[in-house]
Amino acid sequence: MNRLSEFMLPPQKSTVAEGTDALFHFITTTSIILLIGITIAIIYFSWKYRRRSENDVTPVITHNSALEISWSVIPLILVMIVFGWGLRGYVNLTTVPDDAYEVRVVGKSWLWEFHYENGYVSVNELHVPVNRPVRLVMSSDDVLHSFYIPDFRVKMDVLPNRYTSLWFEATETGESVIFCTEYCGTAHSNMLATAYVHEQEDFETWLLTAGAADLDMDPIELGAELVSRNACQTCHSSDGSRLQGPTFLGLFGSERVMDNGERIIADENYIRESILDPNVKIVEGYLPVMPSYTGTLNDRQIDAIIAYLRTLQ
Amino acid sequence: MATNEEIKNRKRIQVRRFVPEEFPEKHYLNEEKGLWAWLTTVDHKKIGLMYLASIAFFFFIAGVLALLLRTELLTPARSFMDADVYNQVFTLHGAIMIFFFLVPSVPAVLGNFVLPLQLGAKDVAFPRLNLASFYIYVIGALFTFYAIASGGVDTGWTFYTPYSATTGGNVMAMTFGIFILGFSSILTGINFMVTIHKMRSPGITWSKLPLNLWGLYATSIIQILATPVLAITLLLLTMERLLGIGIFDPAMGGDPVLYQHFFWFYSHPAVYIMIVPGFGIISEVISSFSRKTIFGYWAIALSSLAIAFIGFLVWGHHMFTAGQSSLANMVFSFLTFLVGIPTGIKIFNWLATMYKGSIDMKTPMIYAMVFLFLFTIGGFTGIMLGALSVDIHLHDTYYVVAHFHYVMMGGMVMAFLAGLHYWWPKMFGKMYSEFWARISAALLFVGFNMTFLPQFVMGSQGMPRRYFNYIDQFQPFHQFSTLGAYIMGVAFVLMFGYLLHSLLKGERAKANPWGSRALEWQTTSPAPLHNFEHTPVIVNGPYDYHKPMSEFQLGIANSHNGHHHHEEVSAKRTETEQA
Amino acid sequence: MAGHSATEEKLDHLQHHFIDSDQQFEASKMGMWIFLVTEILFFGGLFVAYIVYRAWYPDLYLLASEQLDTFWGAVNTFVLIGSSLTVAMAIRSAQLNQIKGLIINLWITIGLACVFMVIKYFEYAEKFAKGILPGSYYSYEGVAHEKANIFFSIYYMMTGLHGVHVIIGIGLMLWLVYKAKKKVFHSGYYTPVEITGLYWHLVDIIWIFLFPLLYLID
Amino acid sequence: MSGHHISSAKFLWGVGITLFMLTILTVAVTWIHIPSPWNVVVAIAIAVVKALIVSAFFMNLYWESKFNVLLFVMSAAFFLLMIGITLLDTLYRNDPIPSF
Repeated sequence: MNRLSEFMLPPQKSTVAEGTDALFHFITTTSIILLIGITIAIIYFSWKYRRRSENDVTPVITHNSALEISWSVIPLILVMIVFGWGLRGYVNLTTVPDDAYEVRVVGKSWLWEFHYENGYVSVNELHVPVNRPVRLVMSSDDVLHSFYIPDFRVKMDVLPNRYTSLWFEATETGESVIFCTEYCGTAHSNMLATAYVHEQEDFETWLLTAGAADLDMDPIELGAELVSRNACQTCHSSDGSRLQGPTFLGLFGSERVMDNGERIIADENYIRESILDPNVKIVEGYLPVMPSYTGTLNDRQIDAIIAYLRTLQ
Repeated sequence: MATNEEIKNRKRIQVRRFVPEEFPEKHYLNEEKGLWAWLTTVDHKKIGLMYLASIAFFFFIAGVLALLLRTELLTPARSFMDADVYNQVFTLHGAIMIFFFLVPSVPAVLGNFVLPLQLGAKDVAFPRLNLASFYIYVIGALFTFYAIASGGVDTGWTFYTPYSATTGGNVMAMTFGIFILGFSSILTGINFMVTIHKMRSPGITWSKLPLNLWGLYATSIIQILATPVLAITLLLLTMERLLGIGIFDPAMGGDPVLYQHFFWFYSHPAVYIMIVPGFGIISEVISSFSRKTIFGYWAIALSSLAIAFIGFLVWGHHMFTAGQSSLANMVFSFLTFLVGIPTGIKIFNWLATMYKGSIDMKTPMIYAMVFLFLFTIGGFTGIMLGALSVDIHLHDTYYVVAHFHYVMMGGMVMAFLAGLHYWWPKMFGKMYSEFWARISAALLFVGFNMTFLPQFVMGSQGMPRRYFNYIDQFQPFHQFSTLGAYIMGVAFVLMFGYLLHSLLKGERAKANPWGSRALEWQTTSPAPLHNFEHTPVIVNGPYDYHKPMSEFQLGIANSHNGHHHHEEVSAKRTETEQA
Repeated sequence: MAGHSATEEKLDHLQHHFIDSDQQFEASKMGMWIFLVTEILFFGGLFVAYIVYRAWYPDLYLLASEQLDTFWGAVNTFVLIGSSLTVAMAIRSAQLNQIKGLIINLWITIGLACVFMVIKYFEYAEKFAKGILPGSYYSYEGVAHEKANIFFSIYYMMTGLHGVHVIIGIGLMLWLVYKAKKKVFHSGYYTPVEITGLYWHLVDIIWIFLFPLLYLID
Repeated sequence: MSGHHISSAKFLWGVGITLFMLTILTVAVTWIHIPSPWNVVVAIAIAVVKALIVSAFFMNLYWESKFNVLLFVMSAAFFLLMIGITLLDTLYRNDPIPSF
């Protein structure tokens, strides 16, 4: 069973995973037993009652009450067990413990933002403490997304005008992949993030130093760091190749043609506006799909990104 | 429901053995000639064949799209198409397969062809409406082609707001095309329902109605009750794009989850529009090739109606993670399990029908067995997805993709192929190569399982659906899956080959090559223009296999095939009509 | 669903695949009833949107319905019920072979339907002038609710779709008048009149619900 | 199987006048301001009565075959199912509120 479990399901890294997997295995096993039964019946009947002559006479068997009742009632009992079991797991999945640590999640096309209580914002990196319930309160800036951590067996859609939430309690430290599972456009499949599970102390240290470390960095270095940390590279290459957005290479200071025909020099103000209010000016040939970074990046960080972009000539 | 008409008729009936002519010179295919006669025909059989050609065309297109998708997924990153192209391709694959192939396939092709034949009627109740529904389908298709040519659609076949309200491309033409298509589906449903109620030959009581017709009847009910809701949903979506009415678009203050309720109120019953007529075919085929009375006639008939009814109450199981209330999740989960029971009953009844039969493993029966196996897997994995806690993990992963392909392709397409091979001799009066048909069925079975079994594993490991790129660990599964898809492609090419050969050079089919007791086999192959030379009178049931064929009775009414009014009133007219 | 083109033969309407007139009539009528089922569910979708939003924002409906004129809504209700009456009279005339009465009643019905549309036009025009436009074009400030646009979207969708049905009804009845003048209908064959009547009554029923739900919120 | 019921002109006028009266009634009850939710209940109840009168006597459902009556009832029932189950979601949503 363990072998099968490893083959079929991702590692169990949250408190709810075991319960969900148990039901998964129950249904799989029962189904396989019944499927084998049905298959054997098909093969056996096909061979045993194969046509011997064109004049075969078959008996008239129109019904059999005992048989019919049993094959209605037994499956009914089985599915009711499955329903109750699934419901119990679901209640567990939706009842958030009171002491849960809260993280705000914002889904944007195509990145995940994680806001912590101290105001720090990480992009595509969720840091959480181990063995402590964590509650994610989620919303979207644009279209529907869905937040999914296979290792934790949790998933919830992220909606534009409402908050939704999910909770989990990680049982071991390490990294787990986060997917977006509600189709959200071009780079839907690149909307990945990683959940980092730390020991409680390590988590606290990380939370204290994560933002502070930036202060010591040189602006260009910080800019490069922010470009990677904020998932800019999902849509903007720095080597000249074309993705969903224009490449960063040679961007600064060049003349840009907008979709309304206007020509603009890409200066500091243009880049700042493109980060904070990205859909005001759209370069010809691209779609207005970039999310706003207002509230994610502060002035110092924007300056650093501009400084970094200047170096990509 | 025996009408006065039937009772009146019965008095005039003289029951005689009725033996159809073999190899008729004149039949519905050659009675009227020329393209124009085909395009303006009101004959249900020809309309069925025109639908067959159309859906084969769309199946080909969407199948090629599927192969493109599978080819792209050979590598984790870009293989040969861009993400935007990929998104458009999977949208079109889904939308074309569902709206242009799966929904119309069994009712509009096989249903149209076989329904009046099984009722002993000369045509459906509203033949011109039937032709109109075909042209409505064509117009809907034209809109779709226009949508593809003018920017494409990348919303997924579900058109979820707000993405569908904001994305580029020509979503409006696409939704409008499907809106139009809905009317075609509704008209077919109305036609079938009225025909089954009002046009049954003398002797066909509700308990002698072939199970295929019970399936089509249940399907018609769903088409009639669900399709208008799709129409209003797509109309609102079109208005959302055109005017920004804001009912579904959160940017205007609306609620995207409400859109999902609207959409799935149609689209969940729609999967029963696709599969329930398949159940009907399987009942016919299994009984025919087992030469045995169907086991549990009423259980099968009523479970179709039960599925049609309960199918309306479970749409929310597509929305367990969508942000609907927990209460709704629980209710929907509970109701979902109830729909599994009538489905299970059918499978056991079919097995019991085979017990002590005289089983002939001809191609249609092979497809029926493939159906039983694959559809059972589809059903069990459906139970998995109905369980709340497990669904949270599996929702929107490849597990769901594999599940509905097992139900839709493993179930409905196999049933369709069973029906196609079963009624092929009646349609064209030709036999196909049994050898190549078996090879093709075997390839299809192997290819299908190779394609979709790995997807169950990928899905339960967490591979989300609609992904252009994926993480490396899934690559071996994807490659295996793609290989399976190619094998299926070969199987379909082979099928096209031997069916074409059958049309051109096939050996002529007898009136009743399978020794079936069903009414449609008691006329010539191919059938005459008005289906039967005389109005048939049903004495035995459609599954009376316990008597040898020589004792199987089928009466004819004394009068001339219902033309008697014309004779009484205007003899001249009758003559011209027969000329 | 009409019969073959008219000639002097009384049974020319009978299509060859039916046994007799009664079977054809019953089939057509059942077909129409099934079609009406689809119409009810088609509008049903809009009613669902209406009810869901009303349950969410009851105060929005109170405030926004003040922009609708109860008087003209009531007049239109009378007009439509009147037209239902005249359609019923038209069917009665056809059943009794009174072709003149049939044509007169159909004309009155068409007239009433046109009155309905004219009143609707003035209601729309008055709202458009105020800036109560559908969807994102909505610009009226007089309703103190942030979701006012959604109420009017629902209003325009419901009444607009109903209006389209009225226009289709007018078209069908003009066609009936044309056919009636060619003496197609008689007491033995009036199926098109009967089923158009059924359609028209359903349009009336939908308005019977729209009127209190949209205009009469106090 | 009825098919051809012919109503008398007097009867049709009677039905029409009843409907006119009910229309006046439904407007009139808004003047007395019944407290919510009863105002909605009364308005819908009158509308349902009117719809039933139209379907029974104008559309001849009263004399019609049972199956056509069943169709009409079914469509209403499925509409009620659709709205009823949708409300199970929309009325009982329990959205979390972020604490910061």
